[in-house]
Amino acid sequence: MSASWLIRRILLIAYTLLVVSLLVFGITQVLPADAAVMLLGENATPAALAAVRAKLGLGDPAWLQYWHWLAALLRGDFGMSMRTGQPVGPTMLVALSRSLLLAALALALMLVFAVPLGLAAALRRGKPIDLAAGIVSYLGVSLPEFVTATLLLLLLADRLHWLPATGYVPLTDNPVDGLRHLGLPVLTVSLVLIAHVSRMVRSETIDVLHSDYIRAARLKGLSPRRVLFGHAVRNALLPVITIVALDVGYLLGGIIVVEEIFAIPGIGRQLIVAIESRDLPAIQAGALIMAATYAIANFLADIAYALLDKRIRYD
Amino acid sequence: MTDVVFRLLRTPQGAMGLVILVLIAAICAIGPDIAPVDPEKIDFLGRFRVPGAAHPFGADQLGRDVLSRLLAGARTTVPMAVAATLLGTLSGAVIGTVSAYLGGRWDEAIMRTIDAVMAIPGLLMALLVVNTLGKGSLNATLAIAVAFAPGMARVTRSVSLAARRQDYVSAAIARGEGGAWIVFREMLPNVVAPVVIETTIRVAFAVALFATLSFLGLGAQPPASDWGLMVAEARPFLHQAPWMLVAPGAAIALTAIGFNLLGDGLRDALNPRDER
Amino acid sequence: MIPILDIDGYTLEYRTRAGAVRVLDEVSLQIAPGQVLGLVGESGSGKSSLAWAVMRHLPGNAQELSGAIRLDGEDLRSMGARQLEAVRGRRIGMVFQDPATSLNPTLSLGRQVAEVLARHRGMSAAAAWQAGIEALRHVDLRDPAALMRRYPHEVSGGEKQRVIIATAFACRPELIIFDEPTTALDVITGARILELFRRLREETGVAGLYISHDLALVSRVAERVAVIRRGQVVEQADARRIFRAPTHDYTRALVQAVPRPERRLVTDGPGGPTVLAARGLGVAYGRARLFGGKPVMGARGVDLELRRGEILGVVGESGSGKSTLARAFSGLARFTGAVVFEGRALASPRQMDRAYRRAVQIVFQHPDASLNPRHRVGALLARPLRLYGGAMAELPRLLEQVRLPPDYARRYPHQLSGGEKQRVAIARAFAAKPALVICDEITAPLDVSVQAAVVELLLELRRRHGTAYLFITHDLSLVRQIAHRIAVMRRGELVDLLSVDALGSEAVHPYTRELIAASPTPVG
Amino acid sequence: MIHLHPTRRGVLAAGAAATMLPWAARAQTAAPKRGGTLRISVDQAVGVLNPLLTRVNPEYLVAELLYSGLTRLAPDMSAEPDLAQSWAGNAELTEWIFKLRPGVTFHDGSACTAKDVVASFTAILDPKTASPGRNNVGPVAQVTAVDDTTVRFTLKAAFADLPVTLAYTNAKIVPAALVASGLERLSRSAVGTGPFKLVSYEPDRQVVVARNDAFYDPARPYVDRVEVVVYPDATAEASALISGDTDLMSAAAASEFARLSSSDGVTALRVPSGQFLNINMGCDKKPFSDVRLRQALALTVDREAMVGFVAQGYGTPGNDTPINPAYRFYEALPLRPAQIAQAKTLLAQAGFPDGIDLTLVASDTPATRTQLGIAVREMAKPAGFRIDVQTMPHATYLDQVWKKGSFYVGFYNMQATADAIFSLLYTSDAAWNETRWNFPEFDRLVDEARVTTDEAKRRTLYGQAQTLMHDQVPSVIPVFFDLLAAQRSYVQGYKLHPRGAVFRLDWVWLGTGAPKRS
Repeated sequence: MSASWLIRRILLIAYTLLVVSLLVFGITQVLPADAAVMLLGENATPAALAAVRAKLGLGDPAWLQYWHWLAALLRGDFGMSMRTGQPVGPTMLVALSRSLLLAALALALMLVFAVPLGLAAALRRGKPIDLAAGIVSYLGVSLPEFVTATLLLLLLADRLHWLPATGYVPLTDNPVDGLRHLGLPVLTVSLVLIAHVSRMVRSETIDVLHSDYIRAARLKGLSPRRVLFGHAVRNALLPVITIVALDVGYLLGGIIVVEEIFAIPGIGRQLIVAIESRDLPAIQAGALIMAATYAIANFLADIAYALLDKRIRYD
Repeated sequence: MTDVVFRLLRTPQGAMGLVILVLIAAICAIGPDIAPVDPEKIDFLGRFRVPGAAHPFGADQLGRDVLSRLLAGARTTVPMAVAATLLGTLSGAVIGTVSAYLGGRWDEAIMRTIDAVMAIPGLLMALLVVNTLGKGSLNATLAIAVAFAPGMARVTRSVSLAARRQDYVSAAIARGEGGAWIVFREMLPNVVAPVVIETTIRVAFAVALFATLSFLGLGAQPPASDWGLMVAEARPFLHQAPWMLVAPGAAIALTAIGFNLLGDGLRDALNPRDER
Repeated sequence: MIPILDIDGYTLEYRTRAGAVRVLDEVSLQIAPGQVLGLVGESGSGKSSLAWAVMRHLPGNAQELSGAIRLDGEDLRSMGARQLEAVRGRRIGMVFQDPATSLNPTLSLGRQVAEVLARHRGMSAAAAWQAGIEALRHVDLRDPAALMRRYPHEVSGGEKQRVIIATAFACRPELIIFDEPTTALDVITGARILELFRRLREETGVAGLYISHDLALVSRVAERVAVIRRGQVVEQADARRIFRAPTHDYTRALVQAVPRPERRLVTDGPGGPTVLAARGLGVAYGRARLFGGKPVMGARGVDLELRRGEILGVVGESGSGKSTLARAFSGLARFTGAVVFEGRALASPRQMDRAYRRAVQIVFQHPDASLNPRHRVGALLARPLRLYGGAMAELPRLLEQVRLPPDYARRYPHQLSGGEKQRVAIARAFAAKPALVICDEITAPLDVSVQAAVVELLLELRRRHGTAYLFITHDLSLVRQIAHRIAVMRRGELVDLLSVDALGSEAVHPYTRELIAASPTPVG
Repeated sequence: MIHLHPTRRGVLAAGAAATMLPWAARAQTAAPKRGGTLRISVDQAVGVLNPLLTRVNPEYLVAELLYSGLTRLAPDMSAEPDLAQSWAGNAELTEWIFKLRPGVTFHDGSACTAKDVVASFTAILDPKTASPGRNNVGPVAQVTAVDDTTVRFTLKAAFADLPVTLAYTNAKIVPAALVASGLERLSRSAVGTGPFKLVSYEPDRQVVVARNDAFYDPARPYVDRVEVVVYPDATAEASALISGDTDLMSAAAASEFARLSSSDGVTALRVPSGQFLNINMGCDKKPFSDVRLRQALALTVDREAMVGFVAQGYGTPGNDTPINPAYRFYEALPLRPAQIAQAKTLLAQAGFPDGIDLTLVASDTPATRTQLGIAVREMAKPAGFRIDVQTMPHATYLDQVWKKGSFYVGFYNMQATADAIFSLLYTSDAAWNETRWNFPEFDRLVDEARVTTDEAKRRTLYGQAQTLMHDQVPSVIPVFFDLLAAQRSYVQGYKLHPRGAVFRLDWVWLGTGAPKRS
């Protein structure tokens, strides 16, 4: 990992954000109806609309609005929400921190289940456990999250009363209650991830188990256990890092639905509300922060990969 | 072509996937005609009717026959998902192939931009597009296509680059073949297989994504009998009439599984060197 | 005396969808203590299956029908998994074909050496590490302590193979199985590995089973040689004798096929006008990137020329730039300097017109890659005819010319054997009626007997059409049989360009001399 | 000058003291217990904190906790004292005097006087503020302070309902100093005179308020703290109440009501309301300018069935007027039955013997708009109506269709008075003249009723107005919704208010069995 690689990688993130900012700004410009209409709702009179539009700066030409927005952005100012009148940046970042907590827990849960499941399926290829894992993962990737979320809610909250149905309690308020409230959303999100990643682990493991060096390790007289855990698992899991980083994109998307259902005030729900209410600064900030999260996650994955896999050298 | 089907049938996943999809295709073709009742006919007394002789899959909140809606809805649900995927694939494939063909700085610039676009989660992209264009199946199709295109561009580019590096392409260049021949006759036939496989699997995602858009109120609009919309409409009545959700949910899952299986089967069947 | 390894009437089949395939048929072999047995066969002969059978590492569809495999009198076949673990690596060591894939890329070399010692000799981790350093030192690796901490991708192929050998010898086994240990290595590196093996053998007196497709090489390392064909051992004899007096027809054909520098296959001299020349040719590789990136040199300052009907051999290790040269000549790489064709100096691939493309044809190393898998043979051959003019009616003749039946035109490449595929590639090159054919390692993936036939075919085509060849290879013995002149490349530069007769003289570059010394020539 | 207290019984009296309110006395069977935390769930974000700008029920709820108005709306839709202790109008009903409660302070400790009332109403009436209250507080021309505790409202026209319309959700009193500085502060913090003070505000998650010890009524509020939590998913929200995570849900979806009713420890709440869905037709343009076409459509609708389809049975049939039994001046006309044959005839007479193709626009919020569209489409089919239902996002609907379109689904909360709903939607000068019906006779009836104080006479006038609407059908009003909610059984003193936008949580207390919440 050379300094020039790092610089290039950071430039790429900047480029990503520039493209995303242009794209999102462009889309927000052509969204039908504007924030003034949504703000005033059924009480909008032309005079009131004009007043609000002037206050929100919606009258300026698009390029000027973009420039003002970008300039403010570089100063760390994302603007004010048209809906609530609160500064968008802090709101979105707080929301992001909640989504990231949800995502991190889901990833952790995914690793706990997906890896053993994938390994077991690979080792017992064609056996009942492999088939069962296959069916589960087909279902996992096929069912939309809102269906899995509903089924889980029905089972774990309504029938068994194991987990609270909805709501969000900050961990700082009450860690136990906070975690319990995250239970259902984390399960929902991780289910899809488990389905996807366990398949990847399975196929990677099968590939690795067929490799020459695993054969060589076996022929050195190492026990099957040692071959598996000393040689195979590590190599099978390395490519999964990249997959997981790419899944962050899915994760952030899937979180949108899950946050809506389980009332997690994360960035996904902020975005839905922002889009519905045409809260342009919030849409722009939210999308940009999501894209930045994705880009940074991939950057970190690259670094992690390089640290764990000695073959990779970035220069 | 026939030998591909033959080989496909010999892989267990391919055979199963094909059977499921042929069934679904048949429903798409004749579903509306064999629907026992008008799928939009409302029936005040029949609301939330439990599955039984009159309604094999029960009735919904307006007393409409779930089975009939399911049969009629196949014609919009599945072709829409396929169309969205094809559209996304096609545009992605064009971008990817062009990028791979141009190479050099152009390739770099295109791919970096594609990477940047991919940083916006697919669902968010779809949400933005649908809100811009207005709701409805057609716009949802476009939105999903837009959400799929960058990923497909990436896949196509990488297989195109792999194909471009093959010696048969070198041989063609050394022979003095024109660009069109190289792209269409040498590269494309070898690029198609992986792209087809990827496309097949993405149809499954598209079905789920459509349903999610419908859940968020942005996909197909009532009174359409689109499966995703049926699931979305059934969700509030889950405690009251679970069959409303079970039938279309199972149909979506089955379709998605069918396409997934077919994709996995094709992966094996479309490998020309794997002749055993 | 009990043989170390005693294979007795061993028969093995693989169950496939098409039915049972017999891989080994009543094979009986003995290796006495301290003896090395060479097992020679072409691809598909069953030689590797035999090694897996000895290691008790057979695929799931294998079925052992009869016979016994005894190690020092103990029947390996009746051993349980636990017992076998104690045999593998401890009593039988194994060295594999490709050192690049046989070492776990994510573990340090030291760990991979030390784990065997810890496993079989019950050493503590620290002691195993120390013993590992000693083991590496013993195989002539420099600074073994530092090497232990490095990863496979950080060392050369030769070093990797030495590490594997050190691992195989670490537990002082009774038997070592070598499965083509030098095939994936450069000639010079391979020769040094063989030397190492010879030395270790002398020191430890270990018995060995040496598997190879290369009869010449085997005859230099083994006392006895067994020739295996389609699962049957057709001849087994003393290494010297098998070369001088092969008894079986197949053995005889194999011996015949081994290239011998002293047996020239081309007798006429080069003549006629210059077909193609390179003037200060250089090629740079590199990827254009949005943010940074710099080019790498593939070849530089190469001057050479080819006359009509001349065979110019180009030798050098992998990465020496010999294939780069081929890519420049066939317009696949941008170059500096000039390619001179029919008196015109061409400065870039763009200037290579149709006449040039027709005159200069290339055949690639792997026919699997160079024949588009989605086109039928007929379509593949028809293309140059369409491009450069020629009647479709020529198709059967083109196939017949490379000794393939005309109905092959309807087949897809994957329905052909490796040798047949390479013939199709050659036929395609000759469909253009070229003045020069660039052969880029075209015999490397082929079995010896097939290789000989392909070379013979090339020479016949040359006789018929007066074609010149730029013959790129790592096989010095082969090139000495057919080339008029030899170009030696090293690190992108042409270090020697001399007549084949001058190879033995004192005036050659030291590197060339090293190459000659490393080339395996059969004993006898 | 007469004193007016417009209750259903039409008692003419000065406003009673707050502690003697009839409803409050009725609701309490045991002595209220003080203390505890009430957790109430709402289904939408509390996006707007500024009480002059609130637009949706959760925002009204929070505004009500933090602010007071001059009057507040009792469950029987009468005005009861809030900051104003008593009021009186002049004989012509063009001028009203409100006497303020003395010694009231804002949350920041400053005194609340007539000056603040004047400033608040000036802001509400200023178009630049864009307060929804501007159209709804009545025909107020000017507000002046007579002295520190007396405010005079001068009206543009005679108006009998002013004390009720002043209880409008946006008519809250804020400090004059904040009005002068531009009201910006009120979008982040709250300075009111309400029963609770703002503790924390997070628009999309939770709003927490704590007891205001300086509230003008020393007895109320009963609970120490209220947490308003935002649960946008109806199923999850109901599950949270059932599991005891919340104490009260402000509104329950019809699809969850049966489940809530049958759950242990949960009391489901239901009250008939004037909330309705309608199909608006542009009466100013073809084809809906033809009354026969409108009548034909009205005749296709099976109203009893519609209650089932759209309200899941939790509602009452509508008779094409916005007034139902929940209003004081309801006129019981015979319910219009579905008569397809007659509808066909009318349609033919209107010039469409072969049927007619129409596009009915429905916004996506709430989803019942679309349900209504689909049901009407099917019901009208046999009569020759071929209706295409087009759903669109609410923002787009507001921007492009609402008040402009000629065939779309409307949705309205109950208003406090008949006049409010008529002059909001159906008179020629209506704030939201959706149908452009512009019927002079109707305008005259409504105007006359507005200045009439005689109860019986008003009833006659409003009855005539309803009959007129029923015959003319400017919009098809097929169904009224019951308001649905649910609470844990230990919650005491909560009564579901038919207006929908009124909650009165200061009357709520926690009985035995309530969980301890910290």
